[in-house]
Amino acid sequence: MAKHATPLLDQLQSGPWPSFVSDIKEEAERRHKNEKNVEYQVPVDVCDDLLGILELSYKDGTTHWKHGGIVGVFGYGGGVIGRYCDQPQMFPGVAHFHTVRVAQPSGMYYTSEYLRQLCDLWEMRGSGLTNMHGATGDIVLLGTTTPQLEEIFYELTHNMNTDLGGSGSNLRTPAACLGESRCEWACYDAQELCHQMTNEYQDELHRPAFPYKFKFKFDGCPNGCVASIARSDMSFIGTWRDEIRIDQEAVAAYVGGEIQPNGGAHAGKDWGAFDIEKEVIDLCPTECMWMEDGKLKINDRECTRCMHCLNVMPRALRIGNDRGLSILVGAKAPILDGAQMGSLLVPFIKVEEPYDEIKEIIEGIWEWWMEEGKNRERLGELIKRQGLAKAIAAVGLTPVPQHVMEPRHNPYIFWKEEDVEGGWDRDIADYRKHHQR
Amino acid sequence: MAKHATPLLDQLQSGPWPSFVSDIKEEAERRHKNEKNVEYQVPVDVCDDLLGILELSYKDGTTHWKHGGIVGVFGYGGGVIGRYCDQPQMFPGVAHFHTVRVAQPSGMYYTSEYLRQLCDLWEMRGSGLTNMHGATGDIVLLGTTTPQLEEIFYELTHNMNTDLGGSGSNLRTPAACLGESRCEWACYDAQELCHQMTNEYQDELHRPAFPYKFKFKFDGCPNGCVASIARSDMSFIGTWRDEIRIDQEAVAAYVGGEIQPNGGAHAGKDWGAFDIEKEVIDLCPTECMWMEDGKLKINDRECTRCMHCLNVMPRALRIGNDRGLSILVGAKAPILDGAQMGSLLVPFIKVEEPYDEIKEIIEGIWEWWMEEGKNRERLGELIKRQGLAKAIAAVGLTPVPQHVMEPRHNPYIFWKEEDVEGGWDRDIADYRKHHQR
Amino acid sequence: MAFVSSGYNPEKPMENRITDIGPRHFSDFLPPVIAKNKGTWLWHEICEPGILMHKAESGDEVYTVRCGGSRLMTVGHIREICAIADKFAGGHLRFTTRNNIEFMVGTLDEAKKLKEYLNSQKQSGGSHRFPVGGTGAGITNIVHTQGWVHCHTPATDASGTVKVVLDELFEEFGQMRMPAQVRISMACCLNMCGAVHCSDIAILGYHRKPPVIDHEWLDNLCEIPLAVAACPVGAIRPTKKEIVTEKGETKTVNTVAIKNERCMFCGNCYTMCPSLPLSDQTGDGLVIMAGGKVSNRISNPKFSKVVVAFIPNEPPRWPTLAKTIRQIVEAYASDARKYERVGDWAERIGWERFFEKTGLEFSEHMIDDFRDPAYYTWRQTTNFKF
Amino acid sequence: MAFVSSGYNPEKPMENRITDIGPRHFSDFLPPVIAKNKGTWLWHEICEPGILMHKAESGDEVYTVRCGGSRLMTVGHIREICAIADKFAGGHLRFTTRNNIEFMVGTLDEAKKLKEYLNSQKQSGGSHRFPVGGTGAGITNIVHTQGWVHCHTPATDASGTVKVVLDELFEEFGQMRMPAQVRISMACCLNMCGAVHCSDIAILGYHRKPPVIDHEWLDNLCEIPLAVAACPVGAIRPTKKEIVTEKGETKTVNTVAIKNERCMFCGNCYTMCPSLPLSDQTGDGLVIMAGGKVSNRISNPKFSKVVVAFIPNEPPRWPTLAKTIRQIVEAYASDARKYERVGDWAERIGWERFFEKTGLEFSEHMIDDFRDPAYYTWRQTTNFKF
Ligand code: SRM
Ligand code: SRM
Ligand code: SRM
Ligand code: SRM
Ligand code: SF4
Ligand code: SF4
Ligand code: SF4
Ligand code: SF4
Ligand code: SF4
Ligand code: SF4
Ligand code: SF4
Ligand code: SF4
Repeated sequence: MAKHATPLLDQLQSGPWPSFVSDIKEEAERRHKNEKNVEYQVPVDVCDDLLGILELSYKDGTTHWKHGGIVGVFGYGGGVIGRYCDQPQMFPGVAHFHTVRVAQPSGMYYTSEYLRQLCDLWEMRGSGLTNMHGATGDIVLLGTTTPQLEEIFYELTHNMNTDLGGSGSNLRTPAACLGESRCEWACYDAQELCHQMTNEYQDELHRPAFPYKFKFKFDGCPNGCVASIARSDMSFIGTWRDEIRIDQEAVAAYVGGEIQPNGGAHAGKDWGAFDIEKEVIDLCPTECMWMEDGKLKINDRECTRCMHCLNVMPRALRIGNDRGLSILVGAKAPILDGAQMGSLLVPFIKVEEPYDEIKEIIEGIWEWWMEEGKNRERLGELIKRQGLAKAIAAVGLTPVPQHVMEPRHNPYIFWKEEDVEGGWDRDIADYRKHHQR
Repeated sequence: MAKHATPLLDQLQSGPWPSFVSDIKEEAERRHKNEKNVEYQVPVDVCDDLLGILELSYKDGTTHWKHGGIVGVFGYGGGVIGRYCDQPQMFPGVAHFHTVRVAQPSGMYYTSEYLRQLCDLWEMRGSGLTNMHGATGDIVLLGTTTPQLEEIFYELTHNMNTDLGGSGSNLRTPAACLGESRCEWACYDAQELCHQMTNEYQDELHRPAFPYKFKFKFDGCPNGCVASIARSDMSFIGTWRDEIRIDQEAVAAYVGGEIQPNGGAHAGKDWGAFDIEKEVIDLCPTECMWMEDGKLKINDRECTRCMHCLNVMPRALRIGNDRGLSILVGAKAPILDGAQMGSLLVPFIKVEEPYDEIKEIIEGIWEWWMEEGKNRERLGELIKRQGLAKAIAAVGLTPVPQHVMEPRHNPYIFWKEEDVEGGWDRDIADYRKHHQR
Repeated sequence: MAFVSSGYNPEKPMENRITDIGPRHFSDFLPPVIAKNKGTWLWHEICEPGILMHKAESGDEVYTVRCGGSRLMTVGHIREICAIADKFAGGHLRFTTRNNIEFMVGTLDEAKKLKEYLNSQKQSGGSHRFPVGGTGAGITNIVHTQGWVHCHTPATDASGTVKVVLDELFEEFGQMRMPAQVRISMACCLNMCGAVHCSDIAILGYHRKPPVIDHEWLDNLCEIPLAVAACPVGAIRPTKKEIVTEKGETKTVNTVAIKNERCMFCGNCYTMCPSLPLSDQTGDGLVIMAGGKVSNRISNPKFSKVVVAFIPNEPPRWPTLAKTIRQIVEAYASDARKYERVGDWAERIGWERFFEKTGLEFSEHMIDDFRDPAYYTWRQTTNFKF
Repeated sequence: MAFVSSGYNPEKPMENRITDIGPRHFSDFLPPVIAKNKGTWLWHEICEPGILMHKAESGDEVYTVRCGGSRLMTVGHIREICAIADKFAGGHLRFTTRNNIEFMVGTLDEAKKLKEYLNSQKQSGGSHRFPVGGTGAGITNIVHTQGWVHCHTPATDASGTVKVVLDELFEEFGQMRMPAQVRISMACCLNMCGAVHCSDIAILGYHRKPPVIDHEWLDNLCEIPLAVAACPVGAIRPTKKEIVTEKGETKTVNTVAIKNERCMFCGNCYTMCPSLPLSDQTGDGLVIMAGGKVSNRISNPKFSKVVVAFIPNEPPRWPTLAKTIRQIVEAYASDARKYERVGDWAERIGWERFFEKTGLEFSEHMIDDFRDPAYYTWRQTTNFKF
């Protein structure tokens, strides 16, 4: 018999999609049974109480979690989100219910061995509830008590060779798409760069020194499978600057219907026979493709590497050989001034160990932001406030038309005094000599 | 011998385009000769001094006109721009150099008789210099003295049945394209509506009661030959809501090359044979046209009446029969907050005497603007400040998707208290009953 | 229960301390075929919904089976995943950026067997445990946030709303009949932890009542200047107020005053100050946004637009929400062109047609009025459809 | 010279006063064929540059001959126009919305004769008096403003800059070899009296020095609060200052202080207060904008964009200005597609290519930094051309 009746939540046990309610109920039962005799370090009925408090929210339509206090591990300014419920008497099992953010391996590949270690740890020292993964990319361990934090950290670092992730005004846990590990379009090793930058900047990740949070995300190509352009202060997106490689035989095979377009992604509906004109050439946003003598031609100079043609014909078209990445800056959620996507800062940069050029860009931006940014001002907001040109200057680049979709349409140019012949210091008496009042 | 040496201006007498310098010099000479024995009411050397002061500007790169004082005719708060030069000793002829704005006939057709009357008046009572026409649309008479203002007004009203135009925080002189008088695309009689609205609102035009200037412009169709969408607080643009009328024989004639596309507008270069697919169907922004059995078909429901196909084939395609106009509001130049184009307020309204529905819209907008607008706040700025929805409400319309290019992408919806169940008045004690601190 | 030490010594926190080691290097986890062929993949194809094949230069092939699940998962559930990995996939697996689970196997046959196995697993309540799908031009997992399960600012629940929408769209997860991929995201408040602002369809928790002020405690629990500065619309100012305390005393406190009619319910003040809670049973609910995207394919990334200004919270199954999203999906599926994302479709047909075809109602709330950029979303042309 | 009364009696201003009569009704002025066929026109064609033919339902045809001229014209010039109207066009004429002059005649033959006549008229300095053209896909008259001829705020001259640009482009006025119409506009300060903000090419007078403050007089000539309020960027504040007057006295005055580094030279303060002049020989000059349009044809109306941040004033013939505009026109003429306006062309090829093809230099000054909307002009995509 469940500790709390949850008639509302129970209704979420129906329907085909996996039910988190069923899962938590099963876990609650497992905890009570405790077949492995785990020495639970947090209340055994933590899952029951979680369901109980959630049921209450379902009933009264409001959350029952209070603002988190500041809890964490020694020497780190992040990695744990404190959380307390506002009805501890009713739900003592979740009176403390802190989150631990654990650094995920770049690309989120795991062995069952590693995950089981994590499960053992979390079963004993936490609620047994997780998010795989948090929206930033962390392994999110949901619900533990303050005394357990150092223990968890100790076990993670000592037994699992794994660190905490970020929270607070820190570098947040970076994330990457799977990139070269399993994707033909990766223009650089997104996983590796993500890992390297994470490790390079461990200090920034663990010890708050920034005006606000800061996120890195690494997309191997403009398809954006880790959505970096939408949600990272600094977004690294793979690209190339030479020619798309064309296999004309494969093109012919697509045209001949021997290969399914777009890797078969549209197989669930009959869209008719593949039509290269309609489906590729006409949809190319720059109109830089055409057929000539049965061969596909691309004017690569006009191509913006939007990926469409490669997506449609992965067996015929391949990314170029001169690869690197573009860096965009400032993406963020809407608080305070409205959402931003990343704005192009570095059109192209090579990705070469030891990544010095990339680090220079990162550090140039940070220096500027730490100098100029106000408390709780995201990079994007600083860029909006001071102008993109300032960000470009901060990393020592020259403004190019690539930086904009279009030049300004207002003529409100802020000239600097040093750019104007004769300076700004003028004497009204001189002026009045030629212009009476 | 000219009164002032003008070596710089003289260089503007070369080159093929008509030279205002030559023209003014010729006028200066005519004035001195005074063959008709005109009793000049302003200095005979006004043109010489104008050239003199202009030469000075060409030399020192700055203007020599001072802020205008407030001059005008009795009972009117506009129609005259006061102007004084800042070197009256050197150029006494233009010491006073006020502009008189004269209401132009809608569409700017004239008889030589009328213009000669105007010339006689202005030769005697002014500098003889004009702008045909000012950027707003007025006949602009450039340069007279204060004592002449009432005289000019008297002659205009008594002898020419013509009034002054607008200036100041008034309705400004409305203007129209030539519309039905000579254009096949006029969807309403722009000249007539312009004239009627000008006369209906003479009080608003002559007596400042607005927060700032206010402009009407009337375009007969979306081609926009009077640029109303760019420069009128209220822009009236003709349109229709039924079908484009198609003459299939004429279509065939275009296809067959018998008729030049676009009325021959591109005759100066060989663009090759007319290709209806490339030049019309593929360029239709809504993709709502196609050829079927040699006939041109239009899905009029999807047509946005952009005019392209009609422009290209004026002999084959004609505007629909159910005509009216769209009203857009808020266009203005960049001071203070950046330029605006008109935003759609009324998608469609019929143009029928006595224009009561149109007047209701105008007056609804004015009422709102006069209530809410700050001093020197253009309508467009008020709309930006309070939101387009307020303008829509002010004229009693219901918001429709036509009002926007896209819905808001920020979720910052300003709900009103009355829309929210239970209102906003809440008791913290109640809240704390369910949510401990 | 007895405290069990990990080895950590609270007396000497620095003893043996290991810090700043970051995550494990991913190469510890890659399946052998992935490690071997990394960086040399040639092409891929989707063999059937939920099964991807990648071909390497070496000639190697790897078959990936993808299955969905609720992101909020227990260690018991993870152990089951591990067991499947061990049984079918050499002990390896991965999670996708949209919280799906992927197992990699060597042949199509193995993949099909695994798919069958996964699809056969049910939970105690009868729901699927590991439904296979989420590939290609279909509807994959909904990324989401904490909601009432763990956060202090939500206007709705995350896991619950996602469950009901995915129940509604379940068959789309397992097939690929959409014109293009449809990415649905959920965030339970305006902080928008995720990419809700750039999703084909987004579900967003939204407050509609200004904060209620806990005058008695505010000055103790918050820094007033921070609370004041937090408000993006300047609706908050510091003030003094005479109050009757819970104990019945009359006293004058430092607190804040809020101009309610300026408030846009963003909750940023509450983030800074726990004495300004917003949440309310009738005030809170959902906004639906649509037409956003992240990829650069054909068109540039786009923001999602508000297409439904408010849907009340209807726990536990939010029927209006589920129905409305179905409506959008169906209109899109039947009208959009191949490769056309929701936003591209709306722009091609015009947003006036989007509302017509989806049957959603337009209202003033969808007309942008947030700061200067609002102007650029109004219609500065006569080009519109009746 | 003796004062001649019009009949107005200053003692009794209301005596016989006629007010609020508005303009003459246009029907007083329409040529008979226009009056007769008004509202029943069927189609038109451009017979040759500068000659339009309109066909009415009645079968009537009217031939319009259009000629250019400087908008700043004398009564002597107008009388000549009248003489031509009398001689060729039944005493009727009209002005276009771009300051051209149109005469309407009955046959193509008359029109051609008139064209020939007009093209043969020269001014004393040798310039054309009535060049025929300005139709179709060519370059018509440049609309402009007052400049140094009559206004108190210009940063350049209007009539002069227009004259030199039209000299440079003269042959384009008389032919139709452009991909579409090219509308050039000129405004001598940021007040932009005209549609410079929506023109294919726009010439704009621009100050680059903050106002110089006439402290001694400011409080007498201006209302300080209005001057302060006028500044859109809040660069002006009221202050007191000790000054030495022109007469040598030391005195403390109420005046304003300006944060120069915030100023964007808009001149709005000067509009409100004559004691804050901006104009300066080396500071002032020109900005070139491009890519705007007004018509709704194919694409929506668009704003012009800044493509040259500064060209110095080079009176009397502004050679750099003329050359730069020629550069833009030539790049456009040789690269754009038929029917493609300058802005549509730039958008199709990308602004990065616009700068390449026109040979104009890009600089930080073209990156928008004016308020929130600036963000929307930056590049939020990886879709760009190298
Ligand atoms: C756990 C997580 C949601 C989830 O369920 O996955 C989360 C949870 C919270 N986020 Fe977030 N954010 C999470 C990813 C994001 C993302 C997505 C991302 O990182 O890719 C965003 C959007 C991108 C961005 O950073 O802008 C995001 C934008 C925010 C914001 C708005 C920031 C802004 O500048 O607009 C806040 C508010 C704030 O910082 O005060 C916020 C604040 C919060 C807080 C700390 C609540 C608060 O107001 O202090 C939440 C704690 C919830 C809890 O009790 O656990 N969270 N947050 C995500 C982190 C898990 C992880 O580490 O993997
Ligand atoms: C004469 C004229 C220019 C011309 O050479 O044609 C003109 C001349 C002046 N305009 Fe204008 N404007 C003229 C049409 C315009 C237009 C075009 C239009 O009306 O279609 C505009 C842009 C549309 C608009 O209204 O926004 C225009 C936008 C301005 C502005 C900016 C207003 C704004 O809200 O951004 C100002 C500044 C102001 O109002 O303080 C201004 C101010 C002025 C002043 C009064 C100067 C001032 O700062 O007080 C100029 C007087 C010049 C003089 O000495 O004669 N003028 N002004 C035009 C009126 C002639 C006529 O009546 O036909
Ligand atoms: C596994 C994953 C990356 C990872 O590191 O985990 C992934 C993997 C692939 N993506 Fe992705 N994408 C993944 C998230 C994304 C995201 C991010 C998101 O949705 O949050 C995006 C951006 C979404 C957006 O634009 O809003 C994304 C946009 C694409 C696109 C662009 C599609 C488009 O029409 O715009 C492609 C190209 C295509 O589908 O042809 C693509 C293609 C692919 C390919 C075909 C790449 C390849 O050659 O292997 C992979 C299989 C696609 C499939 O499932 O049909 N992937 N892909 C992610 C799986 C998510 C899931 O479980 O459903
Ligand atoms: C006479 C005039 C109206 C008036 O009341 O005075 C006029 C008359 C005609 N316009 Fe216009 N337009 C006139 C100013 C305009 C303007 C306003 C402006 O330039 O300031 C515009 C908007 C410009 C813009 O978009 O920036 C304008 C945009 C058009 C268009 C749209 C062209 C386009 O490609 O976007 C057409 C259609 C066409 O050309 O096929 C058009 C077409 C026409 C037609 C063919 C209409 C007709 O059937 O008679 C007339 C002859 C065009 C020609 O000259 O080739 N007219 N036309 C104006 C002549 C100005 C001049 O002297 O050069
Ligand atoms: S972003 Fe590009 S490289 Fe990375 S997984 Fe997606 S398609 Fe592959
Ligand atoms: S990547 Fe995009 S822009 Fe480049 S050729 Fe392919 S479809 Fe065209
Ligand atoms: S706006 Fe339309 S109706 Fe008016 S003249 Fe131009 S084309 Fe004709
Ligand atoms: S008017 Fe424009 S939208 Fe309508 S059919 Fe013609 S080209 Fe298409
Ligand atoms: S979206 Fe809001 S409520 Fe949901 S987890 Fe993020 S901060 Fe909390
Ligand atoms: S909810 Fe947002 S808008 Fe409302 S008072 Fe708080 S910070 Fe201001
Ligand atoms: S643009 Fe400026 S300087 Fe030129 S006439 Fe208008 S207000 Fe005067
Ligand atoms: S010129 Fe404009 S920005 Fe500069 S001080 Fe004056 S009003 Fe302010």
